[in-house]
Amino acid sequence: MVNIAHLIPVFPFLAFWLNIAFGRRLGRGSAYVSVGASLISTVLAILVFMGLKPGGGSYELATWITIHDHPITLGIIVDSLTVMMLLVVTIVGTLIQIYSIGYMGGDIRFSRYFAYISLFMSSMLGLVLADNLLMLYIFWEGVGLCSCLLVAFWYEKPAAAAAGVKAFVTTRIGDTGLLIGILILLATGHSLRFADMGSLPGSEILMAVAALLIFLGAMGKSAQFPLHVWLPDAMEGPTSVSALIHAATMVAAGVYLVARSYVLFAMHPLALQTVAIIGAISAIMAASIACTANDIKKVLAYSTVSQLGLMMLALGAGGFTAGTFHLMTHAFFKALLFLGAGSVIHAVHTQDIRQMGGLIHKMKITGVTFIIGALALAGIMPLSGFWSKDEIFITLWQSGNPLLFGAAVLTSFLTAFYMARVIFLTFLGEPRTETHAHESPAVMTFPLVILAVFAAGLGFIGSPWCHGAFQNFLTGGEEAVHLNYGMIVFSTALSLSGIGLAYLLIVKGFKLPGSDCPCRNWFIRLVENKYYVDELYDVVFVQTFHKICEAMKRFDQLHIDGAVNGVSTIVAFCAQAVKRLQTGLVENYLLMQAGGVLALLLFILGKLCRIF
Amino acid sequence: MMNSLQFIKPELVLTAAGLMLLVCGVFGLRRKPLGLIALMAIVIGFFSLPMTLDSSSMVFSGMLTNDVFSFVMRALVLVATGLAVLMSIGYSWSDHDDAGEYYFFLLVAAISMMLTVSATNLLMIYLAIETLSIVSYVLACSFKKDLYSTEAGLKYFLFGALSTGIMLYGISLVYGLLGTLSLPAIGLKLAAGGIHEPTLVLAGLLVFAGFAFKASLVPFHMWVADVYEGAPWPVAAFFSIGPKAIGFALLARVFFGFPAFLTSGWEGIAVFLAIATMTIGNFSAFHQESVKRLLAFSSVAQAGYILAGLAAGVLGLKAAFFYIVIYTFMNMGAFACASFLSSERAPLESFKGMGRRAPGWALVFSIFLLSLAGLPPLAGFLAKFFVLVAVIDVKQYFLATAVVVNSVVAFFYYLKVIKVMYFEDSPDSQPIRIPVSGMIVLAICLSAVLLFGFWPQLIMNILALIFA
Amino acid sequence: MNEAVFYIIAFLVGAGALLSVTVRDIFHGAIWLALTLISIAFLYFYLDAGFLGVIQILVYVGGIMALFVFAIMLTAKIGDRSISQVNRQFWPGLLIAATLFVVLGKVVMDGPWMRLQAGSPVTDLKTIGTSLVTSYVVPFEFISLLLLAALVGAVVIGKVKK
Amino acid sequence: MPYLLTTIIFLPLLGALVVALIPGNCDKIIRMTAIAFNAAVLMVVGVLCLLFDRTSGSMQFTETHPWIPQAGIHYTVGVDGISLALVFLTALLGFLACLASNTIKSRIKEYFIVYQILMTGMLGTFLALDLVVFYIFWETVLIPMFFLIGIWGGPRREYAAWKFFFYTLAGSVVMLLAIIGIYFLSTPHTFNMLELAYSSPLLSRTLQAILFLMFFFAFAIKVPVFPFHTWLPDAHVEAPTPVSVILAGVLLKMGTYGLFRVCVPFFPEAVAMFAWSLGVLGAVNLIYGACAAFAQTDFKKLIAYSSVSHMGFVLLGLAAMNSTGFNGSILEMFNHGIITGAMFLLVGVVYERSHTREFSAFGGLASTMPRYAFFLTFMALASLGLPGLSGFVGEFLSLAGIFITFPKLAIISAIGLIAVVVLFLVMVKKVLWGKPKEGVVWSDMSMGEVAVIMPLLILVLIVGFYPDAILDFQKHTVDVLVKTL
Amino acid sequence: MIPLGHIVALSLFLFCVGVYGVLTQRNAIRFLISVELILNAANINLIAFNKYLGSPDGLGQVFALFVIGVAAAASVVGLILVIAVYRLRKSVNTDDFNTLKW
Repeated sequence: MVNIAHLIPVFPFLAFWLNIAFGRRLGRGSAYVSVGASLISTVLAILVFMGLKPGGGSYELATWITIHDHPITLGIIVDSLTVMMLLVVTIVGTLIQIYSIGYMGGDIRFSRYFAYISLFMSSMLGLVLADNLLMLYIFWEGVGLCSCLLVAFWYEKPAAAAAGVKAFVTTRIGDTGLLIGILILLATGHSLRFADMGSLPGSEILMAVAALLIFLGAMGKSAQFPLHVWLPDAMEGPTSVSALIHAATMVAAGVYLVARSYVLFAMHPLALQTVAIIGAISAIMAASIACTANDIKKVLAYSTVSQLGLMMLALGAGGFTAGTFHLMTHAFFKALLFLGAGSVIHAVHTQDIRQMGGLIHKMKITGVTFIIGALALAGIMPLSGFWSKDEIFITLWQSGNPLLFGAAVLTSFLTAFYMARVIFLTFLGEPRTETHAHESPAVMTFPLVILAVFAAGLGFIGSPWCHGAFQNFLTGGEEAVHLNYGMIVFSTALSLSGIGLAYLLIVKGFKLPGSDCPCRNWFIRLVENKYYVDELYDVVFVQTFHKICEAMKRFDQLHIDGAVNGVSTIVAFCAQAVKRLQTGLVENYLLMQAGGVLALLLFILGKLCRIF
Repeated sequence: MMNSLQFIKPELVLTAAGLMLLVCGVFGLRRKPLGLIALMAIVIGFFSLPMTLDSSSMVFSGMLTNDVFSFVMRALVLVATGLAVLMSIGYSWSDHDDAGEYYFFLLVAAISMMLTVSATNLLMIYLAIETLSIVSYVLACSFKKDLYSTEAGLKYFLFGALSTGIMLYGISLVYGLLGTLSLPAIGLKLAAGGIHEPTLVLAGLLVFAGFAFKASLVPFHMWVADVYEGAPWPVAAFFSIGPKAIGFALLARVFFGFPAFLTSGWEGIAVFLAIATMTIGNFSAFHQESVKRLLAFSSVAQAGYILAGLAAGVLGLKAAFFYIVIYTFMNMGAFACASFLSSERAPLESFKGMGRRAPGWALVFSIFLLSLAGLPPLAGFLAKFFVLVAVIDVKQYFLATAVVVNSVVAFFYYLKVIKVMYFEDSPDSQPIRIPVSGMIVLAICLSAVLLFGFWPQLIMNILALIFA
Repeated sequence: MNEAVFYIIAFLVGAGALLSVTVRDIFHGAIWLALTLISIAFLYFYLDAGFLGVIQILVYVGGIMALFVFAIMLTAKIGDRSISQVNRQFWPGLLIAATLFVVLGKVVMDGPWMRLQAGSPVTDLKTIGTSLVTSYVVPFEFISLLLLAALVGAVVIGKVKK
Repeated sequence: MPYLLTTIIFLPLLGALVVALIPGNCDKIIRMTAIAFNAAVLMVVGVLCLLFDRTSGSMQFTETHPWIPQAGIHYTVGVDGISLALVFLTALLGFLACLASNTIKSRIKEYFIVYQILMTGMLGTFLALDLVVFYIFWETVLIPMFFLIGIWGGPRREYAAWKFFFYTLAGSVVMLLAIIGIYFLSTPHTFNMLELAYSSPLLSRTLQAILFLMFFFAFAIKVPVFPFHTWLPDAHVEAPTPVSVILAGVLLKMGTYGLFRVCVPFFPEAVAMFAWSLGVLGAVNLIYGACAAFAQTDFKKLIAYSSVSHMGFVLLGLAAMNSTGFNGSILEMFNHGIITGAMFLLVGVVYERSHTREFSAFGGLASTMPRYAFFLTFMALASLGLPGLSGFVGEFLSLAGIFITFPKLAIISAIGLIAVVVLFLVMVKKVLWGKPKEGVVWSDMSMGEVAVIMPLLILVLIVGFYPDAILDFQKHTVDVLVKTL
Repeated sequence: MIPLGHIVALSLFLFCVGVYGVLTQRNAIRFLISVELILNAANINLIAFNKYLGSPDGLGQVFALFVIGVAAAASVVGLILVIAVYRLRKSVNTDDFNTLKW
């Protein structure tokens, strides 16, 4: 059954073309096309999962192209990591598409939306299935494109359009690294297959550089510092898109890439360390920003950056299973959170949490599921987030690097704090503004419920109670996972203290940071302004680029074209001068003639005299 | 003697026709029949040319020679004159009588040119050139009540008189040095050696200057533009092909080719003059607002390319000859087109919108201009190409560069005319009618330009004969 | 004796030529030209070319000079002597002529003619006559065409239609 | 199939003659005739592709007829993998641009005559195997182009036409000198390109270098290579839409084709000597073109400069001096022809409606012209090298090739590629996104316009997904070429 | 006999005076006078060479004869042209004839 894996991306791809070509005629039907395709993919993914043999395998469909006399094949890899990702993508994707039927219900470009989503699904599934870097790169760009198109889906808003461009360009910068990494591997090892990554013939340093460059690609996609700036802006897109692409799947592709080429990283400590450090910085930085953000989607976006950082941190510290486990659980609860947020926005038509409050009374299902998701994110036992985070803590603790562990702890604490803050401000307390909020339709709440179930329960497959079924599935090993009570207590206490701090600050009247807090100081202002990274980039890169371009345009017109026109001017001038020789006076002509004879005479005699 | 008379049969035909024209003119025959008589004479002369081939190689005790070169050049001269006559028949003469005399002069010019190319004696050459010149002065002055035409005639005369004077002085020195004026004898004397070289060079240079005047090489070209502009179109067209071809034929025969007169040392001067001629010709044409002047300077520049061929060995001689043949047709075509499409002064504006007013003729004109510019696959390109091949073969890279740079510059003004014809609209949209004889001229020239462009063998085979 | 005759003639030729192109009055110039041409005729006599000398006097002095005088009378206003007869390029013209003289002179003087004092047989009239109808019959016939063309040309340009 | 190539070359010329014989006021008949002839050419080229032996790397369908044997000039034509792709491209774009010529409203007869002559010139250039014949066809292109830009062009058409003409002419006369030079340097003297490919590599390094530079100058102008590129924006912008398509799609390829047909086989040592410089020029082209394009406010000018940028890849692939790079380079030529051709068609679509090309006049077209938005976005993505579309394959192969030879250049170019991405995304943003302008009611693309661009879109997809569709044809030729290095 | 060189020097002088006259004189008739000087210079040469070098067919004299004839013809045409121009412009000064230029 494994050999049907390549069919998984095909159906969404067909759905894309159907919707693009006949979107207007299909009308609302296009949603069913996409959801249907997605469902088929889900079923196929499950079939593949069922038929998966231990250790997995790969097969080749065709040779795509030959580079340096080595064929790059259209290969499919099917192993546990792939299958995990397949399931996450198809299930979350299907649910979100169902949700979108309600969420995007009134949009004029309804079918176009589903077309893009289908294309995204197809690319994402292809990315997961690719057995070599080049194939992965192709789909990698595909998902990037869909991300861009969907972020800019409401392109009438200038902010959305700009965000779309920013998303694509920023990730593209990372992708350039990936591209160069691929070039290095091609030039030295002649193989891009993940299976061969452990045995590439290149020199140590070159391979480390290649690994780092690949990681650069992952950084762009997973919005890791310093390439994280696009993700918050990407929230301009529809919330369902944020849920699918910018929370659950695409942004996790970076983590997936690192996990997929983990052999390469594992061989080079430098690469692994870099992954960990970047992850740690991103995690803390994004978490701190999330604490001060007031836009519910922005909070979630920064939270995503932070959690992705955490995964990177885990991977970098050697926690292959920890990172991927968190990837999986995060996909579900973060999708849930976004969808919940979408439901809220749908109801109150604002994204500012300061204008919300007490929504749980009006939107019971949304509220409850959102809180489940938030708690899972905050890491409250026994929700899924707890288990994966716990795994990360253990890994970091075992890696013996106190700084990295400290970073994870701090992130975790901040996570609990800002999620609690969101819940207190949004769902609890009293409404701060007049709203006519109401519960969303069933087509939207149904996915919420399903996702909430996953968010709550999925952690168990990786818990000691299941004997670490997930870990063993992933690594193919038979190790049992033991309960580490100390860590459980520690992390629970950590989360609770974060929630407690939020309670103190918000419910008990301490002024929250971000409103008119008297205790504002430079640090809070720094955080509030997202560490001025955007401003810095604007000055250093964007404006410089504009200036360079303008300068080149001017150079082109003034100097290069000036030189060309200058030549013609010179010729024209000379021509004018020569023309003036023809004075019209015959005596001048005669003078020229006689002078010419004389000159020729002197010339030829001079030549002769040298002979004599 | 009969043999010799047989040789000058075409000339005799033309002479008889010329005298007849004078008489008929006096008796008031109209312009058109007169032209037809002249044309007929030329046609008869042309077809009697092959008969002259049977003659021995030297006729009139060595005054004239009967070689392939002279045969072909005589044919070319007849074709050129014939085209000019045809063009004159179709030309709309205003304020001009004396048609009989006009055609008489053309025929005399043809006779003198034919004698020039077959002459092997400097005395004969001098006489023939002088005759050609005198007739040319009168032809240039055809409109004797016209400010331009008379000025052209006088300028031509003043310039020509000095030139022939200088040439004559040179010939006299040659005589003093070598004691003979017969080219074969000169060749023998030179081969024997022992001649005071500076004097020889001096004498040669003075003769060269006289030939260069006919070939309109810089700095002996100053008359060209003024004379062409002042002279009637058919006369200007005739000047641009006939006497010029003669100039080159003489240069080739006396200085660069055949029975060698001062064979060595002329390449340096030729290279220098070629560069100067094409450059000054092109640059002067660059800004011209009158198409007639533009074509005049263009013909100067073309002379530069031909001279470049002469400067480049045997291969170059072939190329130059090829060029002259092609040039005769394409330049004649261009002049004819311009004359029929526009007025006597032919300002550039008068060609506006010609692409719509007379699409066919505008196209033909464009083809001639582009051929002059050297655009493949027209004949003009091949001509330039062969010249370039020859020049590069003798490793005159600077000259080669000058040729190509000049041909780029030249494209500008040729295209300028085409541009005006096609890009700009004219207020006047009246279609233009071209007389039948004009059409014949254009048809001949066009077919030659296309035929020689696609099938250059025609000339190549003749070349093989000449240089056998 | 012989030499002295030559130098006298040479002086006359040179001075006449110089004067003919330098005197202000064009009419006087023509007179000086006539003197020069006559002197040249004497030079021809001196060089044993009597026939040529006669022709020179007949054609030049008798024919061409008359033409000149007519032309001058027809065109020049006698009173405009005040206008300079020299154009704006006097100095360059003089320079070129002088340089030409120096250069040509140098070359010719270095040449083979300087010492040549030959006494070859005199060309008599019979030789000329024979040559004209044998070796040079083509030029001889051809020059008639030339003269005819020149004549017709002169008539065509000169005649004024009423 | 004797005379197959000759048929291809001269069929358009026959078309020109036929069009010339039709009375000038029968617009419709003239149009249909021209289209029919172009379709016929396309069909014959299709037959050629079918008959072409893909497993061979040598010249096929060669024909030789003596033309001027005295001067060693023979009419010799032939096709191999490198030229086949370009011939197909020419025939295809020629046909499509002919279809798109319904925007030409004035002087239709002259237009199609000139257009057909242009086709002959281009096809002949790609098929000629004798340097003189090659040169003749090369030059034949100039005058038709001069007319097409100068008569049917935009407001600054005259300037653009002049500039195009003289720039190219200046290059080609230098080439003429080099052609004659190589004739005399070869033993035996010959103009035959196949024979020269054997004899000229034996020349000394210095001679090779000189001749190479002379040829390169001509080709560099046509490509165009920085700093000889300034004719291109003017010419492209002023030319009418179908002509821009031909100009960008085919004419630029003449330069790069020349590099592959002449420079590489004739002067392998010189190419190796200058490989680094070529690579640097390629990188400069790539980045400079993209940056200069980015600063443009004129839609068409932007596309024009982006062509400069794309041609940088072709140079990079060439500088790689290995089969990967060559394959990439040649494929990039093909791709660029298709993509940029389509781009110019798309610019033409809005120009037809708005009669302006300033970005400030556009915006929000995605709302009012969804079909247009799809095509423009698609082609922009293909242009910026989105994997899965054809542009990527060529660029990637070029980069992979140059990476082996000059890794630094490859890295710089890869980074420069970001500028290309920014360029096209911002273009899409400016034109398609944002609020629709007040009072702008432009109809969406008509079915006719879609039909013209559709084949290009399909080709972009085919090549993107299955690059061997094109690579198969050229692979063996490239291998042969690489072996001679 | 005097050396041939002296005669040639005389002709040379005549030639240069002619050239000088041609170049510097503004009167067209004076131009013709100067041209006559040049032609006569050549004639002196021809006759002197004929005398000193000796030629069996008297080429020098024959040539000189032709030159005199040609000179006459040329003068006629030249003077007529001057008169034709004079009729239209009332001037024989060459610096007035610049209708045709550039």
